[in-house]
Amino acid sequence: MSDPLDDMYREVILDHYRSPRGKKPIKKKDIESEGKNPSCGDEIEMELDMDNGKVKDVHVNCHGCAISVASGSMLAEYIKGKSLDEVKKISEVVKKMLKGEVDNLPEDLGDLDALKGVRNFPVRIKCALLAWMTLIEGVKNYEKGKNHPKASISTEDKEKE
Amino acid sequence: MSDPLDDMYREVILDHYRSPRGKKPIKKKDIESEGKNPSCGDEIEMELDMDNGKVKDVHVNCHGCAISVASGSMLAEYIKGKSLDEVKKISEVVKKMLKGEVDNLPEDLGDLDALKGVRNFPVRIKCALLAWMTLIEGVKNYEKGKNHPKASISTEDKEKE
Amino acid sequence: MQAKLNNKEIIVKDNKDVLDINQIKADFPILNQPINNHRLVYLDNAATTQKPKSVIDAQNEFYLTINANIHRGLHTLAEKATNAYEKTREHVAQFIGGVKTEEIIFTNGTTEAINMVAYTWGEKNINEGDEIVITEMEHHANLVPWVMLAKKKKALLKRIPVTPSGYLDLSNIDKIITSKTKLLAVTHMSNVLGTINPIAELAQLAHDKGAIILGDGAQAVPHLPVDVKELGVDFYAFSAHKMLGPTGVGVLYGKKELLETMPPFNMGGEMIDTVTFDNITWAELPHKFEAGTPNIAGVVAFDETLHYLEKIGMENIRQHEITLLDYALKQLTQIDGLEIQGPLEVTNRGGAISFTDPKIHPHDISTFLDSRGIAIRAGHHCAQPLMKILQKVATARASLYIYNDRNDIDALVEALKKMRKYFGV
Amino acid sequence: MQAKLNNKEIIVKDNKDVLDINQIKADFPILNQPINNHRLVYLDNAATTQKPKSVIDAQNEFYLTINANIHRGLHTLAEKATNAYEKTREHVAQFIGGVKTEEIIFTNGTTEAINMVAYTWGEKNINEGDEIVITEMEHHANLVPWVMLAKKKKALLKRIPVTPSGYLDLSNIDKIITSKTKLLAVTHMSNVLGTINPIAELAQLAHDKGAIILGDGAQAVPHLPVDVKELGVDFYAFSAHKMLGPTGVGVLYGKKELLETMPPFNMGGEMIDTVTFDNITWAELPHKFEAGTPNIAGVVAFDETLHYLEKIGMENIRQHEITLLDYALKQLTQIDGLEIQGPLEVTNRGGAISFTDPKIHPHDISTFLDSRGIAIRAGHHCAQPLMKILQKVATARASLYIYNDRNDIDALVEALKKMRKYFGV
Ligand SMILES: Cc1ncc(COP(=O)(O)O)c(C=O)c1O
Ligand SMILES: Cc1ncc(COP(=O)(O)O)c(C=O)c1O
Repeated sequence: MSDPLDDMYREVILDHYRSPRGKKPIKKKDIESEGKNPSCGDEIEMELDMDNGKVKDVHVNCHGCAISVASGSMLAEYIKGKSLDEVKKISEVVKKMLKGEVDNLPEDLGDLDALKGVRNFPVRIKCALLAWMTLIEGVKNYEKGKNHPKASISTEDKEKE
Repeated sequence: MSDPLDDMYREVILDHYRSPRGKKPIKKKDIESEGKNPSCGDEIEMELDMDNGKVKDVHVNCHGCAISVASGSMLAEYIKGKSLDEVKKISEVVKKMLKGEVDNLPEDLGDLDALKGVRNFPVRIKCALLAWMTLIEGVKNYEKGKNHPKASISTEDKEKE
Repeated sequence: MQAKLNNKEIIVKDNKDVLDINQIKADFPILNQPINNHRLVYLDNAATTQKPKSVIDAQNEFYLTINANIHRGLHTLAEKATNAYEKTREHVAQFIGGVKTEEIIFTNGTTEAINMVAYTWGEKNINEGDEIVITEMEHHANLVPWVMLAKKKKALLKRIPVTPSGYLDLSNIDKIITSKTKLLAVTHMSNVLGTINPIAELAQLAHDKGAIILGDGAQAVPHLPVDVKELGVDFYAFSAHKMLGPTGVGVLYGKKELLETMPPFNMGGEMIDTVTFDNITWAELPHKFEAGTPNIAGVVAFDETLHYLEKIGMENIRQHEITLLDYALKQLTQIDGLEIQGPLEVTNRGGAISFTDPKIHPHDISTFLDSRGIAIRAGHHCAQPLMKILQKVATARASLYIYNDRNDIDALVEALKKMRKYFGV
Repeated sequence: MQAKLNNKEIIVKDNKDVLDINQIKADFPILNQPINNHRLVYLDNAATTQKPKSVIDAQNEFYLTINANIHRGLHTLAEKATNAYEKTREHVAQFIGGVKTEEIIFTNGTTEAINMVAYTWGEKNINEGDEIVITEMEHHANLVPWVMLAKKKKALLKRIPVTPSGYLDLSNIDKIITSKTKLLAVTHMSNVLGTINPIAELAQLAHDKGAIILGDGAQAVPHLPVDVKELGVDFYAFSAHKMLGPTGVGVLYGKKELLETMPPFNMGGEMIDTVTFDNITWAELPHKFEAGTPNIAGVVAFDETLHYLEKIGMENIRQHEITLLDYALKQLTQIDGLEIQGPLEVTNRGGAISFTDPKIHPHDISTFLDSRGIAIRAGHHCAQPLMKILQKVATARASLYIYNDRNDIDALVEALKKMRKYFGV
């Protein structure tokens, strides 16, 4: 347990990586967003089916490393059924945790807690962030109104970070 | 006598510097040449009155440091009365000596011998060379025929050096 | 022992060094060597400065412990090297007044920094009929790029003249900076005259006409506390090697709004986002302007340079130089035949002192002084147009820094006094 | 103990190191440290190399004894510094085959060197309808400048394809290099695939059509004996930091006839002859292309770098890498699931080995290896178009140099063997 590597690649992370959730395409796409991590080549596509202010279904398609895939998979699992406010709140919490701005997740958030280990690998934080930033951008776009094009984000965009 | 400075600024050099020879303008200008040392700002103008293959009179006007002025003054004194072949020969000899390619002047050349001390100050060699390169360029130009414009040279011209 | 200073108040102290020069000299091993059998008196600081042991050690330390290429690596050394490099960027941003880190671009010197602006902002924004304003006291680095850009774009190059006492002549400034002016490029401190120019005032004048202003800080940042926000400059350039730092490191500060609209300069790795054979998108600031592998070790050592300067304090450095300059000018002006170029009021100038002797060429002055161990510079100091205005082919220049003291000035003065006799003029 | 080699004969030695690696390792103090509780195994040499103590010391020595600005100074330190700087130029000219010293221009790296050619030769010589030929395996440094120049000038950018086994596909070269071609820009050795390209042959093809050729030698000069005259290149660029030298130093070799016709790049001090406000004449080669204060300390230390390489011998270095590469490839190809990119014939390639695992992302490979002390690089290696052609988002890359030995390869292989198990794929 002294190997920080095991702290990042926890079993739950590797499990999400090996069998990512949210793989199934969805029909109704109220929120569409894509993200990339140009220095790594990680790419993610994300679609949300909204119903009555809640996330009815999520589709996440991520090409990237174990961390970015696992992070996207956990996201898909977690936000299903949550209200838009809850989604926004958790996204900010995860972002803050990954950037080391808060120490612990406020409540028991299940698998998401496992992302903490990434903080010891600063260059990999971007990978874990990618899915959450893509989600935030998609929600922002959605809130601006229906006619916005698909949201998109790059982890090297300082302003959007 | 252990100060190499005194070896460069010999009394004879300082004497030429204080009262440069060849200051008097001449009328007949068969050879005209100008030279400059851009990094130092040294500038020289030189005119030769040729008579029957020999240098009848010389005018040298040099703005620059003690070394370049003294070198131009010695040149003026030395070449007066010499044939073009002698002039060319001595120019090459002085050039070689200053560049350290020959150790001593071949014959007794009077004041010119004093230029040897400059070799211990590599950055000042250009100053001593200026007059001689200007002379060589003027002679070259003269030998190409009458209709050439005034010769000119810069000590930073690698090709002409 | 460092004197406490009233903030920004300028005091000429008559009999006391502001800094503990012996302690400072001990930090610079190079000064402790004989040159031509004399103690080295290094007075060529406007050309480049010496480096304290701690800066040399910081560069070593980088190579001996964390050397790796930056930004793209995921391994331990690459991460450490990247952090060290970016730490310097944050430090520089603080050092010049607390600007955004992405407004700091590392170059290999002032010259490259200014050329970068000419090739990017200038290429894009200067059009036929526009006007670029410079001054008569610019270094070639802040002159040649603008002469050439003006030529290429058929823009007009105008210049602010220099008064006989070495100041910018602002009496006709309304005719010089006009609504056609797009850029004012001006040195913060002259490397020949020492003059400190009123950058904040000039920035206001430029902005009033809708122009931007670039400050050449090569001689200012090493010697004065500089706050680019207070100055109000849009671009500002300086070199590490003139402020105790390594060679091959420079800084371009640029306002984010401007940098964002500019095309990139050099192209290659690190400065792109995506690349195909047909289309390229650029990386975010500051990376857009830093193509290829930079001088990593140099930038990392520059961090220690800033620490060193901060430890002494830029206010103290300025105070020390004023005091020493006052001492020097008082004596130099007494020497028979010596002419001083530039302002004589120490509070308006830095420690670059140009002088000439009508009977002795600056090269002979320099060679003579060198034989006494005194390093000064002689020549046109990369300011040929200014030389013409001063009606000199060249000047001799002694320039001060933190490790110089009264003994150094005394050595210079004593040698100069003997010089005319030596040359017999 | 250095083996004698038959000139240029290539021998794969099975059981014996060509170089005395223990002795060499001792010259690199950085290698003697633990990383994540393991011995550091540095295999990121294509990104940057480590520096021997003698090179670090040479840079110190400069700062501690002769630091001064160059070219314009008449004092003792300035003269020594200038001589040391110019000595490196002569050394570089010898090192790459005995060219003229004025054909060697110091830059801050390969990237700047290539951009210099684009901004000067390219700006002047590329016109609408002209063709620029590159290859599909170029580093962004030898790609982005040409993509942008072609766009700006409405020239056509054509490319030589890469075969599935990692070689340039020259089968249609007659259609690619034509009488419209003005420039062929090609890497001597690929930083991703390791492929060594037939530069001499390509130079011939280019010259036959009246085009010139620029060789990107960033990966070749550190690893092969290079003679630019034998290669027949018109321009050739490389970086000191990839060949045991300091960061912030690069070289552009250019044929004198070409350099002479080119306008300057950056403008400022040192590169001018005379300057007025209206008119400027340029200094002679090589100074025309070296504006401002260069990385003096870096260039001076680069001289010692070349001495170090020469002492070992470039032929021996090549032989050592072939032998080690052969050892590495034999084992890496045995590892379950691992795919090697690039040629497998060791005599046609250098020591940059890219590999992928279909189930494990290169970043995870790199992080995993780093936890075992092994530094490799993962990513697009500044060759995004090549990644697309290889149909990879990224690769992992281990790259060799003189201080690597079989222990290093064994450590890599052993870790890779454990990797799939670790990730449970
Ligand atoms: C083939 C090739 N060309 C050019 C470069 C750029 O070199 P530098 O970053 O030193 O400018 C590199 C370095 O990664 C390279 O491998
Ligand atoms: C006022 C001024 N500007 C620009 C420069 C050029 O600086 P660098 O040679 O470091 O590029 C200098 C250095 O001499 C200078 O004094």
